[in-house]
Formats: sequence, structure tokens, C-alpha cells
Amino acid sequence: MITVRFFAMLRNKTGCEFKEYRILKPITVAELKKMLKADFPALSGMLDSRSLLISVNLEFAGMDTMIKDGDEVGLLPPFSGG
Amino acid sequence: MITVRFFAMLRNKTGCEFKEYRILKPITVAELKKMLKADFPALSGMLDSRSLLISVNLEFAGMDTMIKDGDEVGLLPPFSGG
Amino acid sequence: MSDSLVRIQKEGFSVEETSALVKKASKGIGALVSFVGAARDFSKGKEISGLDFEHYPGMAEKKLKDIRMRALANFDIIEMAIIHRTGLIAIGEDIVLIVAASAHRNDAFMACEWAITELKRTTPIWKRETTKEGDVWVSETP
Amino acid sequence: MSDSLVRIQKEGFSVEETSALVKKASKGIGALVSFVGAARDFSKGKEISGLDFEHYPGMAEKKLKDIRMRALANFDIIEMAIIHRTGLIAIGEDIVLIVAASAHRNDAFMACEWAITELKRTTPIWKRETTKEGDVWVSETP
Repeated sequence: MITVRFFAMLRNKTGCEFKEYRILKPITVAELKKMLKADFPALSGMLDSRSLLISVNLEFAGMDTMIKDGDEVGLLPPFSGG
Repeated sequence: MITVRFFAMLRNKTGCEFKEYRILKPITVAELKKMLKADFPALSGMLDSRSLLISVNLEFAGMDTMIKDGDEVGLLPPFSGG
Repeated sequence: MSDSLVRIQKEGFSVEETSALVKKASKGIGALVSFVGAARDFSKGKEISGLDFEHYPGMAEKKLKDIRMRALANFDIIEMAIIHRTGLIAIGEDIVLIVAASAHRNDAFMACEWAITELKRTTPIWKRETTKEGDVWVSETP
Repeated sequence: MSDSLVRIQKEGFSVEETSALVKKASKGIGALVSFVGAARDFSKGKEISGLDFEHYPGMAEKKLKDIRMRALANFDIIEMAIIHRTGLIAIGEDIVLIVAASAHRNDAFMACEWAITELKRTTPIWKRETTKEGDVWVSETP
């Protein structure tokens, strides 16, 4: 099981705080994005945008970062802290 | 009467906080410096140094700034506030 | 000690108390530079009546700790504290505090300015503004 | 109000209270940058056990007010406070406080850094350090 967490306006678009996926083998961030697009069409634009950052286990990740069972993925819209 | 005030290490050198002079007509800062050198030989080095600033009535003054009766002159060694 | 120097909290913070905590690090501290970010009543021409901050629990704290460690490694500073508030914040209230302490002032100024810029760039915190037209996540309106 | 924003005083100051006073100027303040200068235990290799500050009464206050007015004129800031202590100051205690407030942080950082540099350059205040070898006026030992 992996957990994908949605923050800020992404939560408004998905209507939920997180989504869990059961995976049989490690997948890449790119593969996860495809799964998310299928489940949340409202996220398509954001998922293709370079302004959306992805974290895996609390660290920034790239498109080819591997996600394995038990990992936590964050979908991070542009920050506005400070 | 004009009042010349000594600060910080200058007061240590002169042994007093201020010195008053009776002047008959306005004098320049340069002229006052000559009078001070005569009265306080220990100040000679400082009075010739560019690091000693002079104020007249609480504003920085130049060598040719005029000092008139009633004015207050400050002899200001290098600042070390802050 | 280093834990309490980096915090995300709902409550307000005290610049005084945080500076005192930072100063405990060394008697060689000669300069403390603090940055406080406060909630303004206007933002990009829109009138704001309040703010609501959300953060990614765990990751936001981790990123703030990273900023402190990198500041200590890359600048000639002695200590740094970073506090960011979360939840509802009224206009005029404080949002974020960074205190940098060094022997000489240049280092504290540079580290403090770098840290707030880095915080905005790398820390998963999001701001929602309450306006007359409703609540808007800041990055929805570029 | 502008009078209480620029002071020379024997007593300690509160960054908190001074920031609150500065913030009263406008709800458009989004950034406050504070500089606090503190008494270090070492200066240029010499161990220091205490400081004693002297100022030129009247002129020092005038120069600090000038710095505030010039900062307001030359930087995009909303308000500035400057407090310098005088008399005996123990190691670890605060000496000087500058608070600059602006809508955006760059302006407050620039104005605060400029103001402390300008204070050191133009304000008739002198520091005497107490060392093992006795009391020394700082500019006697270049």
C-alpha cells in the first residue's frame, strides 16, 4: 500500500485528503501520475504542470524516483508560506 | 562665550568635560583648533588627525565653519556605538 | 534545544523569548537579526480579512530543520531559530519568525535573508486568503 | 509617536514592544526586520568583562532621528524604530535595536542594514571596554 496525500487546492479538486494504492512492485513517480490522472481527471492539468512538486517519504522526488510499498507520496502545489 | 565639549578618551586627555572661551568675533574651526592646542598640548596629535570630527551646534563642521558667540562645539573622537 | 529552535505551531511566538533561546548558544553573539512576516490587509490589490495556513506535517518541520542546518553550515552564524505558525491568522498577526545570531552583523543579515527566501522556496506550507469573493489558495491566483 | 520610536536610554529595551509600536503605523506591514547588537565576551582577541557607553546628549538623538527620516525617505519602508542604550552594559546584554517595517521583506532588510551601518558611522556614541588590563576606549586601540 502506498499513500498519496493531497494538499491545499488539490484537496479541493479531489474532494479527499489522501488516496491509497496497492502496488505489486515498485513504480515510478511517472507511473503513479498516470494512475492519478485516471482516478482524478480534475488533477490532469496540475499533474502535467511543472509547478506541481512531488515528495516521496518527505523528500522531493523526480519523475523516475521509485515508489515502493509503504511509501508516502505528497502532491505539493506551489508553496506560499512565509 | 563658546563651549567646547570633550568626549570619551579626549576627556581623559584634557582632564575636564568642557572648556569655555570668550570670543570677540566669530572664529573658524581652524582658529579654535589652534587655541585648543595651546591650552591642551595632549590633544595636539588628535587635533591634527583626520579621524577627529568637530561639531558646531550638534552638526558636523568643516575647518572653515564659523563659530559665533553662544555656539557649542564638540570634539568627537571616532565613534564606536552600535 | 535544537528542536525547540525550529517549530511549526498554532500559537503566536515571542521574538524576545526566541532571541533569548538563541543567545544561550554563546556569549560570543554580537548580532541578532530577526525577520517577522506579518499578515497584511492587502495582497496584490485584493483586500484580505484573514489567513489560514496549512502545512505538510512532518515534511514542513523537516525542511525547516534542513534550512537551519544549511544556514549553520554555509554562513558564519552561531545559531538560528525558525518558527512558522499554522491555522487561522488574523490581519496584523505574526506568521513567521527567523532569528539569526552571529559574532558580526553581516553574517546574521545574510543568513536571515537567505533563510526566509529558502523557506518560501522549499517548505510545504500553503496560505489561503479570506477575501470578499471567498477563500482563495494563494497559488490559484498567479 | 515618532519621538518614542527613536531613543537613547539607560534601561534595556523590548524587541516585542518596539515591534508592536512600529506595527501601529499601518496594517499594510508585511515584514519586520530587527537588528539587535549585543555585548560579546571577546573583541579583537581581548576578553571583555563589561561595556560602558557614552553619548553626546542632544547630538546623538538628533543623528538617530536623522537616520530614521532618511531611511523613510530613501527606502520603501513604512516605519523604523532605533533605540541605543547608554551607560554600563554587562556581557550578553543588548546594546542597540533597529526595527524596520515594510510591505515586502527586501525593503526592510535593506533599510535595517543601512541604518545600523549609518548609526555606527554618524552617531556620536563611544564604547569603553573593561578588560583585564583596565578600561579602554575602543578607538584608542585601532
